[in-house]
Amino acid sequence: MESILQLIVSGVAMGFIYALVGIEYTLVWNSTGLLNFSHDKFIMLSAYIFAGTFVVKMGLPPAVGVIASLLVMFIFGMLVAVGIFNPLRSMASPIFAVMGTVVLGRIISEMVRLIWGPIPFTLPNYLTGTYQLGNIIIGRVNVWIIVISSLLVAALQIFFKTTKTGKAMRCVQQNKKAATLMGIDVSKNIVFTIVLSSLVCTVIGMLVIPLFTVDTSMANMIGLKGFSSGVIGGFGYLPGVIAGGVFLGVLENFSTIVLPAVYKDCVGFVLMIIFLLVRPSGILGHRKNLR
Amino acid sequence: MKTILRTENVVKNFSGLVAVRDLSFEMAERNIHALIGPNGSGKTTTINMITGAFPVTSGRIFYGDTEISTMPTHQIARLGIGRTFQNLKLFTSMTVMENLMVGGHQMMPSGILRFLIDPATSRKEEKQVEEKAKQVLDFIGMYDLKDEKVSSLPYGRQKMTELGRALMMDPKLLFLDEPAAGLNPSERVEFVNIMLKTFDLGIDLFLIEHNMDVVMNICSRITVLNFGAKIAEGTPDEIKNNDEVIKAYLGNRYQSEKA
Amino acid sequence: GNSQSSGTSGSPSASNAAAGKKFDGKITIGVSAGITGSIPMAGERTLQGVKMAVEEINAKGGVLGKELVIEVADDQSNQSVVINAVNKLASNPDVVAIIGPHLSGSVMAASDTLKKAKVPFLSQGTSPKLRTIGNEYLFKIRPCDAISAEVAAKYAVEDLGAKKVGISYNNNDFGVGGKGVIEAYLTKVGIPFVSEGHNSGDKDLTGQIMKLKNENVDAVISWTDDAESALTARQFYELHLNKPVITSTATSTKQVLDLIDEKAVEGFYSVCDFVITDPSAEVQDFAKRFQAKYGIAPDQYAGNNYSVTYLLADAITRAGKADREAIREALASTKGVKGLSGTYNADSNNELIHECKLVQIKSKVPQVIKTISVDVK
Amino acid sequence: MKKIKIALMVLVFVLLIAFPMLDGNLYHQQLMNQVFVNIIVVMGLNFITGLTGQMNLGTAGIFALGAYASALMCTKLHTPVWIGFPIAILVGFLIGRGLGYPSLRVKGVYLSLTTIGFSEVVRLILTNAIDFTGGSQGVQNIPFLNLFGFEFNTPFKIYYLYFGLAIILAIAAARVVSSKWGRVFKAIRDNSDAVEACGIDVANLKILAFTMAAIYGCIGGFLYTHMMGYINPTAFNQDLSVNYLVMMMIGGIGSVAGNILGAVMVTLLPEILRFMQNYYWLIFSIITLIFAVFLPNGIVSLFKKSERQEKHFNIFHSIKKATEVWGGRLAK
Amino acid sequence: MLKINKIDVFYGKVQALFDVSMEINDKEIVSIIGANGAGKSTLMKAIAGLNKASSGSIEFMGEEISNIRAHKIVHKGIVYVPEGREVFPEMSVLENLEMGAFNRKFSKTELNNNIEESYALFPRLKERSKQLAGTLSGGEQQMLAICRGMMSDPKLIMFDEPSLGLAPVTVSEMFDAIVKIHENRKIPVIIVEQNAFMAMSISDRTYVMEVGHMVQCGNSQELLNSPTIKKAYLGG
Ligand SMILES: Nc1ncnc2c1ncn2[C@@H]1O[C@H](COP(=O)(O)OP(=O)(O)OP(=O)(O)O)[C@@H](O)[C@H]1O
Ligand SMILES: Nc1ncnc2c1ncn2[C@@H]1O[C@H](COP(=O)(O)OP(=O)(O)OP(=O)(O)O)[C@@H](O)[C@H]1O
Ligand SMILES: [Mg+2]
Ligand SMILES: [Mg+2]
Repeated sequence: MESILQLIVSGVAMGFIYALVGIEYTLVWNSTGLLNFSHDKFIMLSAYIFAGTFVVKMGLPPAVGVIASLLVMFIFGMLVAVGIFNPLRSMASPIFAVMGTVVLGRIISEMVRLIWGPIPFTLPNYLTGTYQLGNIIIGRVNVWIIVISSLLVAALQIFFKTTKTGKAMRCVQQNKKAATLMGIDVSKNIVFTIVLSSLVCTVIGMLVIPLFTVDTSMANMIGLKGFSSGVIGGFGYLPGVIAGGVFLGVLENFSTIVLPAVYKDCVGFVLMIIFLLVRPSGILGHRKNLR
Repeated sequence: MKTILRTENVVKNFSGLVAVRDLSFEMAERNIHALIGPNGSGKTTTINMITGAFPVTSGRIFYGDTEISTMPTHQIARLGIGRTFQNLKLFTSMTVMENLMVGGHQMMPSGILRFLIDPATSRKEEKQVEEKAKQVLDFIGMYDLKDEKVSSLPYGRQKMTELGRALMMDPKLLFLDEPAAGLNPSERVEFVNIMLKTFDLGIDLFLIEHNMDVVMNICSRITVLNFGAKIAEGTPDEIKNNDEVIKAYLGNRYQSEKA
Repeated sequence: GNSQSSGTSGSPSASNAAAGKKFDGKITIGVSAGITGSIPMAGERTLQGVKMAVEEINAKGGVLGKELVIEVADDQSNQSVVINAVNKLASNPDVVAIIGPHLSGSVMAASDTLKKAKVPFLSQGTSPKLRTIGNEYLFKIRPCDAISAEVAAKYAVEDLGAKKVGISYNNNDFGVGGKGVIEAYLTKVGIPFVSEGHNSGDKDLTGQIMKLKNENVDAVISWTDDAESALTARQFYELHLNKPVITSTATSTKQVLDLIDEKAVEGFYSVCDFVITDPSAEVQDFAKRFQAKYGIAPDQYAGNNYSVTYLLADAITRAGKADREAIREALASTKGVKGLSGTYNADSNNELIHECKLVQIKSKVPQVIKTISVDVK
Repeated sequence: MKKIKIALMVLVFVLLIAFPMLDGNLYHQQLMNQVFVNIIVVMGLNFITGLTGQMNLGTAGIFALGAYASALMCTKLHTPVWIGFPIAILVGFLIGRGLGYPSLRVKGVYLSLTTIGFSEVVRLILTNAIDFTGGSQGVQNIPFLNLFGFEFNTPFKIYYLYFGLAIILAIAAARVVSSKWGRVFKAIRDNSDAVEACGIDVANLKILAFTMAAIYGCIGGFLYTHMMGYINPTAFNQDLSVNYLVMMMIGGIGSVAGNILGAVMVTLLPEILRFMQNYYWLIFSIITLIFAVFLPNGIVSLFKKSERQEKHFNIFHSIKKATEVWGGRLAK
Repeated sequence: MLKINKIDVFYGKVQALFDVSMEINDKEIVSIIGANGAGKSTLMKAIAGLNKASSGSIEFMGEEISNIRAHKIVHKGIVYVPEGREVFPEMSVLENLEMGAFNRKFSKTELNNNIEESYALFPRLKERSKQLAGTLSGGEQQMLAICRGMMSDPKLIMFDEPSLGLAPVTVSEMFDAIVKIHENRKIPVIIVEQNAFMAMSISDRTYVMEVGHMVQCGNSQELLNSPTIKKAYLGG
């Protein structure tokens, strides 16, 4: 019993990380119709900027580092959007956009290796420690993650549903020409989206440091799991992403009871395929046309 | 007179919204039949159900004696039912000729293995279909444009290309969804001529059209829909003077114009 | 060709110019390392170790009066790329021997090519599988897992008195190889065990740990790579798996210890070969010089590859000529050459090191408890 | 113009025949063999992603299954090596059916995510089903290909075999691309509803495209396995799938010549750039990105440029002519 | 109000407009007619900024706009209702209408007034206000596109084939509506139409285009009676 509870708690904790990643790509998807296959690298890059440069090298207090990293990633997002995403999105085939993001990811990881070196590191005493309830243990950082991702989803949901910019982003995804004719600056909107996604990645990158340590492949796995959780939650539907992430996290952990633990990763992918084929509306049953 | 197309109590329900209700009608062979009705009255939906693009919610559809209401689109098409679309659905990355060749794809029966092993046969097939495509292009007056990308053609030519593509399958029955929309009066005359020539080839036509000049002049029978239900059926003269149709669809101005 | 290789060894030539010596030609050794790819750190450290040794050797007059130069090929730690890397090196007739590739999987992939090209190569691969590939050109410079994993298992049973052992392994060539050895030993001595695997890159081991907890094991052997070792230690601690833990080399290296809270690794045992707290004068001296040169502490990639560069130089000297076949023979007859992780003695498997150390982590410092050697067959 | 083209092709062909005799460097030969394998895989991918427009990110999975099928057959069951070839085709056929099915239900990114899932599951199963696949330690001692007692055991011999196969498969692919199949695949990409309305079974064709992709992919895997002699699951990762897409994109989507150029470039460029040492992979990635952004029609478009410009003028003239014709008809 | 001076427009290397000039005065309805491919839409797009004129000038209320990006032109008050509807398929009818007012900072009541006005024009839209626009029938989408264009109280509105796909009764309603809009708001309207008769009946002046050239311009009533126009564009 105790171990089941622990599995649930850890699963939920992990699930929220998946959800955070899912949120990020849902964001990009909802407003550009692109999938950012380099988001794991964005996450990794921001962890390096925050931990490697601001905290370790410059010795800034983490709070200041957070702001500085958000700033740097803001600019980075802007550059990437203007230089790469905007040209790619207007190309004939979506293959270009996908490939462009993947190649961008490779470039980021090579740059990181060359700039910060290949040695993994972490920040001692940064969001470490655990809370204990009876025999059930949860990391302090996990609590942070749960709180922040919930707030983020709520904020983004309000943003998309109620603000003009949010709506404009949805328009841009659905019909760029018509969006222009409504007076929406399509390019600026895409830049804005990528910047926003880059900021969400920064938040993720800074939050997972105590759990993942900082290295060039730190986010590879959550990159893909984020896709799964998005699909399970109903593609493009923000509240669903959290449900999907948590569902995936818990189910993965439960799978270790019946299957060898090495099959844990399979669970996510098999689940993703099943949902795509059988229940594309996701676990919350959000209706959306498949395109 | 033989019936070529018959629907029995066809219903289409889009999660609560009934787009077509209890529609029964018959279309006789060697006929140009029109389906008219206000916007959103379910005309396109009806064609979509007949051609298999949407499944019917209930009811049955017969093509001759064959029930087609449960068949997949491509099988229905193979029975000899061609169509054009209200919003153009062309292969935009291809030339006019290639668009037509896709329309004639079914005329080339050899499978991929046969194709790889026996190039001569497939080359012969291809030649035949190409010949046919040229005839069709000539027929629709677009031979000169055969090597142009369809996406760079004006709207009218694109519509014509769609018609040509449908003709490539040698259909017996052709559905045209608003063929004259977007054409100016003289182009319309040209299109109508081509439609009549098509009819003379032995192809029955079923058309949806909002242009009453076209409908009233070439159709022998008209079915009128309103809110998904049939409200009238008859010859152009009957329809022209049907008060309900005038009220729901034609409007008084049309009446006065004609008067 | 050669012009590139001198580029990589620019500094050695500089230092020998300072020493005012004239070399009579060059001897090229190839290095196949994962500089990019999934474990770039290993590649960088390997290169640092080799370069440092090459500089020192050249400063002392080179080998056979010739200058030692290296030609580096990135193998991305990926089996397909490894083939290109070693092929590139082997197809250069100047390359007389190759250091690397590092991973056992890469060695398997490269083995045939190098065997055909008759190039001796020295790898850090430790998988027992390497014993079965029958390539006389392959030399293994670290203790085979058949040795070190057994040391871990033996220690758990004999010294820690475990009645039931948990095994936590990485599901890759390295972890699975080690796990096989441990399981075989425990079966032999009749001690029950539970094995729980994880995949490289996993970030949460709760499932595995809860199983180990529920099975009430007395000790855990963790056979996994750097990042996963850090994760294992942290989660064992957080989930209160308060049992003695014996790990593979990872937890004895500084870069892994840096990733873990002091409390989480306190008392861990680690089976290793090169360790910077090795009290021997050679190791201490090397560690100091390495730290001075690169500003970081050396790890086993650096230490072992530094050491093996000397071994290779020694073999070339013993062969008397820079010839692939002659060097292979010299390497195969290595006897009693001192290195940083023990004495190199070639056995019939071309394994060169037959001893390992057991260390315990105290306040993040690995303390050597004992050195275990096995007989050279 | 056409004559020059043919002459050029003959020249390249002769050079390729002579290459291993002129250049005895095993590394170069081995690289060329990899190029041939990659060409085959990319030409397959071209059917499904290039022509039909179905985003397939599961090439690594296809490739891996082709590789493992043959490797396991001849190491575990000790079947003759050549059997791997028909087996690869069979496996490809089965995968094509299996992978084609989801493509009937989902499109675009949804499909690419499904194929990613497929490929990851394949990799994880190959890693974890240790008793069957050897797990992460892989399959070793895979024999070389042999035919009628002749063993293809050096890069030199392999070169001619793979070169020949690549040519045969390229001719087949080029024929398919320029035939009614290629045309109808492209039509599906443009508008699958309309294809259905032409009486064509789109489901069948999508599966056909997937099947051909998978067969080419599995043949590639088969050739790879007998060239390497050792395989393990780590190489068959997402990066590999992406690499094949990059090859297709850089060469020119939809064209066999483009596939070939792309495979050549993406396989050889990093090797050529090795002299840049620490920076080579970065430079390579940047070059790829530059190609994607500035040469969206691929390397082939460089050769086609002049043609296309001519065509633009043609369009205008023929439209004008046609309009005149129409006007003339109206006048009478 | 709008003054187009000798513009050329190219698609790639193909020239679609040659030296086209045109003028629209305050409070005027102008119709443009011409065969398929004559370049009517191209001209509209050039005004809306979707195509760029390679030479010549476009002045709106005295300001040169030919080099301003499309979305900025909307902010200047020029609204283009494109051919082919171009609705936002995955947004509801209501949301589509709201997006029509994107470039304006309207209060809730102003917005609602405009929406109500649209609904009054085409009651069908009110019935379907929650339906996703992508699932509307062709004609319904056309109604939506027209109303969406009106949402931002433009200073100049251009309709590209607004009657396309509308039922006859709706066509006359729509033209009535355009006249009404014009009278209520006192804004100039440009209509590109294949239904030349209708367009010319409600417009003050008419321009005629042929193969990229502006060939004729004049009082609509006069042109309506011109035999050549009758022959070529009125099917008479
Ligand atoms: N994107 C494009 N690329 C190339 N040529 C184009 C493009 N769009 C239009 N054209 C060409 O420019 C010319 C003018 O087209 P335009 O769409 O302006 O005509 P139109 O008068 O609006 O006709 P319609 O009545 O069909 O709408 C035509 O010859 C057309 O083929
Ligand atoms: N997928 C769908 N989901 C919901 N409602 C739909 C869907 N498709 C069509 N409808 C609705 O069904 C009704 C009938 O649509 P249909 O397209 O058949 O009209 P139509 O008679 O062709 O009109 P038009 O003349 O405007 O083209 C419309 O009110 C439309 O909004
Ligand atoms: Mg319709
Ligand atoms: Mg137009």
